[in-house]
Amino acid sequence: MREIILTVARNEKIARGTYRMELSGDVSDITSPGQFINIKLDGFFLRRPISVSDVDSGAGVMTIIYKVVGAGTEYMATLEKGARLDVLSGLGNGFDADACKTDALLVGGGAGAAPLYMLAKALTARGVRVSCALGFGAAEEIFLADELRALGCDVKIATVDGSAGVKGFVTDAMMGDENYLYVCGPEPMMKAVYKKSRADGQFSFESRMGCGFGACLCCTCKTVTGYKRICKDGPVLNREEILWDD
Amino acid sequence: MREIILTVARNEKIARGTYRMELSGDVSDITSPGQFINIKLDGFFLRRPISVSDVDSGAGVMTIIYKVVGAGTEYMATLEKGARLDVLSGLGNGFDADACKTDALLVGGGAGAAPLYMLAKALTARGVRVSCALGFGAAEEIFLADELRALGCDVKIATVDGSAGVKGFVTDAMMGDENYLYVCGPEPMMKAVYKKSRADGQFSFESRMGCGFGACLCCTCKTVTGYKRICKDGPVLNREEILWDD
Amino acid sequence: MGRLSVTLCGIELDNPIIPASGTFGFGYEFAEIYDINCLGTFSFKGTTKEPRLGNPLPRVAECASGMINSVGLQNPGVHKVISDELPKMRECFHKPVMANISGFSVDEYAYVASALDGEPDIGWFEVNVSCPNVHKGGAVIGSDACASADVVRAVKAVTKKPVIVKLSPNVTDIVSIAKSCEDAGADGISLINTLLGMRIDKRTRKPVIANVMGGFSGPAVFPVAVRMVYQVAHAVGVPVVGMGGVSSAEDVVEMMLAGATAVGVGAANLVDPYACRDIIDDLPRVLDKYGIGNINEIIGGVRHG
Amino acid sequence: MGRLSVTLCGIELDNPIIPASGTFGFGYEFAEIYDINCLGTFSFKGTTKEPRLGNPLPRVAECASGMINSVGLQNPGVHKVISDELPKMRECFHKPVMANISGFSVDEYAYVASALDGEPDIGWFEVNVSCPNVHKGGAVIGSDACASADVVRAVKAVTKKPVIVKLSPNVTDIVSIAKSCEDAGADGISLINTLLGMRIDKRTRKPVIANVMGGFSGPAVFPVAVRMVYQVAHAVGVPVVGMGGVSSAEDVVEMMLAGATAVGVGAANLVDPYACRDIIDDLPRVLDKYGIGNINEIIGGVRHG
Repeated sequence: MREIILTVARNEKIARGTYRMELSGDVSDITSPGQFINIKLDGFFLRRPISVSDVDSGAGVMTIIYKVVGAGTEYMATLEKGARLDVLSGLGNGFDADACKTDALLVGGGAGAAPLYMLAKALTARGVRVSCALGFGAAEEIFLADELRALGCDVKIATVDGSAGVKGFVTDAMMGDENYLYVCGPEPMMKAVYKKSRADGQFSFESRMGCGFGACLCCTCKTVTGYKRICKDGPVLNREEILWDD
Repeated sequence: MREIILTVARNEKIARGTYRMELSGDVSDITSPGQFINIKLDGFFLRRPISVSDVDSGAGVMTIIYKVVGAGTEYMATLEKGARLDVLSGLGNGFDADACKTDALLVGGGAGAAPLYMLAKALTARGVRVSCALGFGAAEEIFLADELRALGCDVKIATVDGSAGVKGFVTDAMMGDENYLYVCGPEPMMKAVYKKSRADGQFSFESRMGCGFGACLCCTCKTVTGYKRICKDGPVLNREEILWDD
Repeated sequence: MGRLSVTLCGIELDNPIIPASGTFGFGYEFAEIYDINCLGTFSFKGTTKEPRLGNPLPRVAECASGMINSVGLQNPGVHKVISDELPKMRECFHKPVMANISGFSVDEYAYVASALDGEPDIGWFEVNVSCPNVHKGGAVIGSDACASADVVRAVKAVTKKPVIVKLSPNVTDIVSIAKSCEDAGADGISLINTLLGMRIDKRTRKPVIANVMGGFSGPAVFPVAVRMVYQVAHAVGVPVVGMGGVSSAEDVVEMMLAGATAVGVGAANLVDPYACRDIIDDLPRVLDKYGIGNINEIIGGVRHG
Repeated sequence: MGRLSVTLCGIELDNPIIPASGTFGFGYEFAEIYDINCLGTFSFKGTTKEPRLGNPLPRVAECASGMINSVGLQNPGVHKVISDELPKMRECFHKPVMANISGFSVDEYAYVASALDGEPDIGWFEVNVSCPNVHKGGAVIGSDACASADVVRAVKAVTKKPVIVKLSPNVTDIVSIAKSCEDAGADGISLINTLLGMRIDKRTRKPVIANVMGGFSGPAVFPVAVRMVYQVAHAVGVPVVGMGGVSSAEDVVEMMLAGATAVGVGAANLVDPYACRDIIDDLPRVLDKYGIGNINEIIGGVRHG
């Protein structure tokens, strides 16, 4: 973890309620896909944790994708190019891309899909064949599908209202022949994926966080191996560690 | 009173701890010298009341002079050209320049001297002969003296440490032959002026204010004619209204 | 009844917005800048039997997301309020107004209520048992359940108008005080009055407020207010006027979900004189945003589990 | 003794800065980013007899200038603290630490204090009678003067180390509770713990905090904290650890003027992990700014009149 200043290079709406922000500066603390940054926003007390969608080390740019869900993200959507943000960077463990040797299915739900792009880049670079199943509420909410296809991924879409791809949840876009899963999205969606597929894999959890770096214990969850802090010991847990509340 | 947006055109240090800020926009609500504006500052709850030192209606610029005395004014000193400020404009009654027919002595203490510039302009424009007595802590704190001289005023200075002008308080720079007084500064200084001179005149009071427009009664003072709100019924009181606490 | 109208103790309000006592005078200052008949009602400046100059200056201090005031119930006394203030108010406000009254004994409360009872402009009494700035001997009446109930009974005995009791948040058990007031006949509960706070000027090393401590309000106290409104609204059967740090239509929705039938707006008026008008204007948009048809749907609408 | 050093219950601190319990774990998370030996001391994560998972999620809510938490004293229990946490702490922190302990009965407090008493790292006990997130039946021990005093006596009976009692601000009369603890033998008082607050999610209409209400802290509560520290420090003879919303060296000066001998920093650590280090670094500049030679000059230095 490190506190750094990043500058907004771009901030644009890419789908209904969904924004992509490019931040320039020192991106060296982001070493794995699935890590996140925690952003201080003027007029808000708690930082906002947002996962990193891509990093360009050469250009010194990181990309985040966020959904407007409250006053903090509403404010973020108004930030203009040049705005300077106080950020804690390099938070969380991130996905272990090396754990998958051959075929990977990346499953994303809504804004949760954001880190899958950086993950897909890491996997394809290692020659892993990557398929994606993305779930959205409606066609207007779809993002990242084209970018993932451009990486050579096979991308299947599910929408709740059927306005694009398969009608239904993201599990309806899964084939059932998965070899290894990388999953990211709201907990109910991840639980459905977990139940549908017996494949091994990694799940990235969302949570309301206090500090984002393991101090406050506001995002504790119970796992097979004891209590874990989603912000520090996660957000990514291996399938075998997960204990769903019932 | 009106809520308007003004833009910082200039913000510079003019003496020790003392800043001049030029604000561009609609200045039409300032109709008398001695009126003030109440400025909303990011990160502060209460507005900051600052008296207007000059208005250029043609250019649409008003000038304020403020002393850094706490976190709010520390923040103001950091504002850069182009910053937009939410301002309640046209507050307070202001000085009645018409009340003085011939010779006026303008007495200012510290940052309290600020509104005397606009007043001197109004008086000299009407052909009133204007003298000024300004008190400061030290030579490095002096401001406005040259500008007042440029208007044709006779300016006498007192400094507490004797580093410029008469050594002592502003009352030591008064001749005792005053015809009509306009006084602006901290209350102890104004009280000393009141006691030193029997001349008729007007005194502009400073106070910590809540709202600045007469609603909260945080800046009430007792006068001969009843309780007055410094922000709304003042800040200028006529000599005969004043009741000093003893 | 419109989409925003609510009923408070039998009197319909066009909307739930009520500028809080002490931040709105007798209305005419604000009537200079907007038509205050857009308000649900307002609670006028706290009125006592005798005229009061209030506390020494300074009476105000800045805080993070809030302010401390220590006005000390400055007012011209009930008879001047009737002779001087209400006629001026009447010229600009044409709805039932809420009469905020205070006293230093049970008899004084009854005296003031009795004196004002004949005024047709007055729709409700708001009985302030909780001003933090006028205590004698350290405690306010409103921190004691029995003393609060005594005041309620005394006021109820002299008026047929609805009596709303304004409670202090500086207590261990707000619910027992609210229930005690309800049992004594209160027609409604308003809360929260200000938290007791203090700031010190680091240059002079003196308290910023001349009276040392004062009443802390503003957005900073909103979470405490929501909590107490929730606790009280779930414990009493009479309507609750929720206040404390409300400064937006979003806050109004949250306060009503917690259990408020109407919502007071205090400190916000002092930093943004148009606050109440703007909140009322913004309410339909915010109701749409949250899928709320009629504002009455959300009163006490917080969900559990 | 340096310019910043103070003495708390007979133990010298290099400076008055004490990260508050529950915001600093057992120190080692922060030791990854700075040398925590710069601190005066810190108060470690509230420890109970049995392990506790704590409250359901969400446990945190945003507020204006503050936050609500409802962790619910998650901790591995005193024996695991001794076997697992203190050894890790010892590797990065080499000063006496403050042991924050909680219980659900007088016996539990005594049990935890007794278990920890043999640990040489521990300089002080901080007895938390005021956690708002674990109450059974609605009231915390710390809202009752007698119950608080009983806990103090029980802990004093099992340890010779100084015992500081951490008080709740959610009470009518903080002074009587502080005095009662002093009479029972407390060597110091720390305050304030969090205010009880609540937020509601307007989209889901559910409380943001799963446990409905939680502990409200951050700069928003600073004026309440200054007031209570002032009241208590002027009423008791033992030292006071002042906390509640402190987030800058300026705040430290104000809290000490109010009467604090040392100053806790809580929520600030969570939004700025370097907060305590930066406050300590900035203190000499701020002392210069206000013409303060040695920090001990300002303890309780607020002037009157």
